[in-house]
Amino acid sequence: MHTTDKKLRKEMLRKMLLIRAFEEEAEKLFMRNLVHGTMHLSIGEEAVPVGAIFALHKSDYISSTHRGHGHMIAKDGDIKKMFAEFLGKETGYCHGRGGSMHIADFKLGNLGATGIVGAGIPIATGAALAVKMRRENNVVLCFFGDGAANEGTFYESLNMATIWTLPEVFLCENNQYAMSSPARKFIPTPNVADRAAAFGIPGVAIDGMDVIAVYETVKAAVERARSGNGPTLIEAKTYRFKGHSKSDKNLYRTKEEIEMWKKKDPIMLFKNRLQEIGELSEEEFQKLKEDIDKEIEGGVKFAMESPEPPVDSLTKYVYAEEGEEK
Amino acid sequence: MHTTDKKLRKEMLRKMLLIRAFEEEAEKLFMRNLVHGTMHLSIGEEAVPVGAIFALHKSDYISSTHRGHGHMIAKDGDIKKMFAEFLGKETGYCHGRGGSMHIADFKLGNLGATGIVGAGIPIATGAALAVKMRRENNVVLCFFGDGAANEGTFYESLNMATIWTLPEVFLCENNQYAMSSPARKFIPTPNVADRAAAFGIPGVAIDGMDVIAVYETVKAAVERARSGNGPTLIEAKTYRFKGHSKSDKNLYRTKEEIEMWKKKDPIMLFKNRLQEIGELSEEEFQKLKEDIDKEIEGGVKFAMESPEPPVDSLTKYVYAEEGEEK
Amino acid sequence: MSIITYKEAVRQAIVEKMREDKSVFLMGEDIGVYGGAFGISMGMLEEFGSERILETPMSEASFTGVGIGAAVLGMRPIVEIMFADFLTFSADQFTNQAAKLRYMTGGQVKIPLVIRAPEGSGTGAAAQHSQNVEAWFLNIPGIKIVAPSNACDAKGLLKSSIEDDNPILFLEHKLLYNTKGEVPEEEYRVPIGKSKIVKEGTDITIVAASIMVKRSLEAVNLLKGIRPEIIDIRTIKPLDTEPIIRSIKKTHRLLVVYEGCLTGGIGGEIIASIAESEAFLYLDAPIFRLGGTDVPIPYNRNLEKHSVPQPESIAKKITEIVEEKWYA
Amino acid sequence: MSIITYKEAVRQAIVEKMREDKSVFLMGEDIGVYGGAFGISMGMLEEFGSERILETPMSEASFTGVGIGAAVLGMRPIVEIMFADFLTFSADQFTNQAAKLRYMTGGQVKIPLVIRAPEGSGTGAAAQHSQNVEAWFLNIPGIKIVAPSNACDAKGLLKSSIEDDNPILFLEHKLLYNTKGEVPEEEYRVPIGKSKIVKEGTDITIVAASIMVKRSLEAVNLLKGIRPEIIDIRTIKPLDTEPIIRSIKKTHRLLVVYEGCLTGGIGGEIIASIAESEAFLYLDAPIFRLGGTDVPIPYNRNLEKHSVPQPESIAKKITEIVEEKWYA
Ligand SMILES: Cc1ncc(C[n+]2csc(CCOP(=O)(O)OP(=O)(O)O)c2C)c(N)n1
Ligand SMILES: Cc1ncc(C[n+]2csc(CCOP(=O)(O)OP(=O)(O)O)c2C)c(N)n1
Ligand SMILES: [Mg+2]
Ligand SMILES: [Mg+2]
Repeated sequence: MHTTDKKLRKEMLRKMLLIRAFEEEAEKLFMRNLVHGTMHLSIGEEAVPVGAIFALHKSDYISSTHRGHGHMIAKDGDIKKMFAEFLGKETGYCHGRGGSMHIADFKLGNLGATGIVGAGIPIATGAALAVKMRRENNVVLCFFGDGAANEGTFYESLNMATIWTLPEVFLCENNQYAMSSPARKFIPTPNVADRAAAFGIPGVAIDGMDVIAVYETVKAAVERARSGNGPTLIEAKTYRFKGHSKSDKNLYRTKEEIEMWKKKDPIMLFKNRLQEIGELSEEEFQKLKEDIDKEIEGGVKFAMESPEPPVDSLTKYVYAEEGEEK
Repeated sequence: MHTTDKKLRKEMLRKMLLIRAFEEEAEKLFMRNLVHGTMHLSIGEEAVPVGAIFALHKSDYISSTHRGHGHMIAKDGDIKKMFAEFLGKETGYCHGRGGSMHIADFKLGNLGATGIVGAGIPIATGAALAVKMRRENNVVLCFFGDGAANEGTFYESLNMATIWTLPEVFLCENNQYAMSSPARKFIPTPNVADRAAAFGIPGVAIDGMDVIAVYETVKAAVERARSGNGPTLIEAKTYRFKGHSKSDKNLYRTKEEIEMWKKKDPIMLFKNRLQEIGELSEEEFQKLKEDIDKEIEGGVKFAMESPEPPVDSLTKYVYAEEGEEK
Repeated sequence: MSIITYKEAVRQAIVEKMREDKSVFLMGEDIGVYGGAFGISMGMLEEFGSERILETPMSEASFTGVGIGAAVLGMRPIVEIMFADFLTFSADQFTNQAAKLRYMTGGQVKIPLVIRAPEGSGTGAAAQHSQNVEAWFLNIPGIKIVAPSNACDAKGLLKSSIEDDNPILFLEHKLLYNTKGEVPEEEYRVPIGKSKIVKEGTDITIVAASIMVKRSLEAVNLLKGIRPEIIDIRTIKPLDTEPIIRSIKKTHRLLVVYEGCLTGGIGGEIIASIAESEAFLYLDAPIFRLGGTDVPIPYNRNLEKHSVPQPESIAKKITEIVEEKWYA
Repeated sequence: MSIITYKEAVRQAIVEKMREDKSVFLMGEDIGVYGGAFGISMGMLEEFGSERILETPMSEASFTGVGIGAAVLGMRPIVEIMFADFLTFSADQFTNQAAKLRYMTGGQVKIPLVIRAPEGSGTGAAAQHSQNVEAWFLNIPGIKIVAPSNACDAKGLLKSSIEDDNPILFLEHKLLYNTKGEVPEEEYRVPIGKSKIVKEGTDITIVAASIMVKRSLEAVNLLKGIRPEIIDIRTIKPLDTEPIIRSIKKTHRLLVVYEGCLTGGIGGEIIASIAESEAFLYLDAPIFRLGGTDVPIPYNRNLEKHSVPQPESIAKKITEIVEEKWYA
């Protein structure tokens, strides 16, 4: 707690609320059949992206996942462009080409989300390599899930980041399931973080529902990486309140389990904490939410009123044309 | 030592001598340009296949590597068919289709050698799965190198063998190099065996130049696997006396290093040990070598006199034909 | 005859073969309680248990190899890859191991392995979850590739695939899963490597597979006075060209329709095998192909629809060919 | 002009680009003191150091991705895959990531990545170290595929590839490494996507790439009274068909020669793009292709030789076509 100040804490709360509100609205749009395809919500996991990304410099990079709305918003993504992308509009982050699963903003340092689980890890590692080669002072924060931790690319990348002492932090968002597959069944050790031992680097498992714990742990790892001491593997234990995606019937977990975890809602916990220490009045809180609701409203309106990409632009962006600007 | 009897020890020595003599002859054939393509010699590493495979039942399976001559011979492979395969003859193990890198004898339980490093590990794991599903009492011994230990398939397979408690033993032949790449540079921990910690299974690093140590360690792991307690990762530290393959100029290591390791020649060490305890007279030893030389001679003669596969049989064995026998 | 969905046909083939043959088992991600991403294995866990409905960690590269290893020892694994796009992970095990192990060892082993994967666009899942992969492994000897267009073929071909002693890639189309068709009540098989005339015609031969057979049939209703003959190849590899050659001798024109990207798609192989055959001598028009646009599948619904052949574009192409507006 | 080997040409292109552009670097297995499996990078470590001649662990799947990540941040990595056969490991990163990242993000990023890989048979390395992979990724939009047949093209095309802002698969042929050719002393480039007539002729158009250009040229000396026109496509994707079409209007016959397996090889794509073009109207013979046999490359020297086109078989095929012994 002492590593943060009041202003920062309030901004953390605001971002978590924004992510929550954003995804609740996204779900509504989905239910109204305005969103084509699938969508992966991170409701319940907001403390991880917020705590982690607040521990970065603006110029640092992140690599996201298929469940990446929180990452993009925590990295100051534009929710107008995000909503527009969900609706497949030309004004969306990817001009309607990518959709929910592929939101990226390279200017903000979000190197993007791949829909191929585990495939983003080597790419993040390559970004860290480039940072080191160009003597930049930045760090790459690589998000991935407990399921991704079983893909070969996870270990291979961790090994390369270690032997090359790259400025990278590997952050596993362990929400207990890979789709319907429980981590307790597919990860034989108590923690994903235990896998750090295979490479002799620090591995830390923390409470991913505690935004301050995430912030402090990632901050230490980022400093370690930035000062040239190589990567750290962090596992944030969290939980996905909603189904994996639209097709999920939640047959693989009990209502009790979900309820149990909802008691640890990271936003509720943090709000209470701030109220206990008298940093947040109910009025301030309501005000925060109202402002956010307005922002959401504006974002949806922008998306709704935006044009679709013209059909004759179908093949635009397949290849980088000669001399064209990035 | 006490876990073996005199007869077994003598047979171990004989097999190591046979592997050594076989590969020295193979190299001669290669120098005489009788062998098309490349060849990977395991001279200096004989204690690993012999110690390990002697710890198996005849009905147990092994999966081999591109450096697999020792594995095949230790599993009682027919050196006639091996020499014939090197010369690309119809009488070879693979009817001249595979060559040195792909020698297999499924009847003897050698599930074959893949030239794709690391690719044999999941296949061995699948064999272990089949063994378990069919309630066989067998174990699968999976050989691979220190280089292979950096392929994603290594970790993925170890994880599956662990969560499914498969009857499998993972045996890393760490000969210090993957081609020219030193394990000390590409494996950040002291031992490959340390990677077992990522899956919470036993990991043991041993002296791979000591055939008895290999035998005893593998025997324990095999018993563990056979009794349904799952896999073990064993790392046998050994050394390749010859170059990686024909194209190797040995620029990546010093003469001193090679000489230092040659002082630990597993055959010499074991021979001396048997002589010290008065189990082996110089005469017996010479007799052993003479018999082996005859065997080698016969093998080469057989290979030389064998016919080439007819050109019109080029596409034979691409597909399994209906009703045809395996 | 009973009328069932393509999805149910796939399910029945698996269940019936698993009841009949203890060596058959299904492995893949989330195929247990979840029933698989597309619900194919719904209920199988209850009947067969967690050993024969084997749920795997997210390790496609290796669990494909695990299937191969089990096949080497005589099991008959069915490996489900959740989306065909992820076959990139299976690439080494499928093409360098499964396809070659038998040949490299001089016929010592058989690999009775089936890899099932749902392919295709139209679900708004964007570039990494929508690819048609029929041509991806066409250049690899030692394997077979099957892509059924209807429920009856799906069941009959999947059973034949499970009984085949070679590695087979069995491609199911996501948009066909809920389409219905007539399926015999009694035991039957559809042979691998046999194409089929699904509509007799006189003016042009249309060759297609999977969803494009359905769209080509739909295109017929949009045609004016043109009667195409439509051939469903059903098996991509090995390709059965005889019926195509016979048909061209009658229609004198050929159009190959496929969902995959135009360049390097299955059209090339089909056209080349016809262009070198005696059918060439019967052609009254250049040989045309209508494939997907060379673009990663876009997310936007409208762009996505326009990126692959639709009944309208197929009908338009057929008309242009028959009316000899070849290079208009 | 100076006469150098194909191998030296590749080496020079890399070295000269690395001297000129700090963002260019080479990564791969055993490329340091060992100089790479085929000696391409011999001596580079001394000049550029271990950061720009970056030796990787045996983790092809991921270090291909590392190259992509570095390219995303503006570096220009050259990733060496020791044998083209191992591209199976790079498949996901190359086809699902590198090829699509730009499109999926609406043009936000460029991937200036070159993957270099030696391909081809004739070295006795058997099925897993001898494949011709020119057709493997032909169906993937967003990438380019280059396969030079001589030293001059190798150097000029590799420089163009390193300067290109898209992911490129650069295929070097093992049997060409020691072949010599004339190379300009001065700076030059060979443009990607331009095929070239390497021998003028009148009787038949031969289309080939890489080693098959050399073998086709050798085949000419075995012909009696037949004068083929030989076109080196040089770039497999995008394919430059114009010169082929023009040539056919002159020769009225086409034969495509390629080393990869016949089925699903590059011949299909080339033939399909010709069969739908106006060149079709000028053909006096069916379109033929001579590819490798559909078999994993065998180890035995003699079987191996017979599994892919050789000057003799090429000459024989040419003669059959021109003498109209089409279906003899
Ligand atoms: C290589 C690959 N395999 C399977 C899938 C299908 N899939 C999408 S998300 C997912 C679960 C991922 O689990 P995890 O990494 O824990 O992330 P989470 O969804 O829990 O956030 C699966 C199986 C995929 N997209 N990519
Ligand atoms: C996937 C793959 N990458 C690279 C190679 C080239 N290669 C063959 S053996 C070898 C080194 C393997 O090292 P290790 O596993 O330690 O076995 P060793 O050769 O030392 O016995 C390499 C790089 C290969 N055959 N397969
Ligand atoms: Mg998860
Ligand atoms: Mg080694």
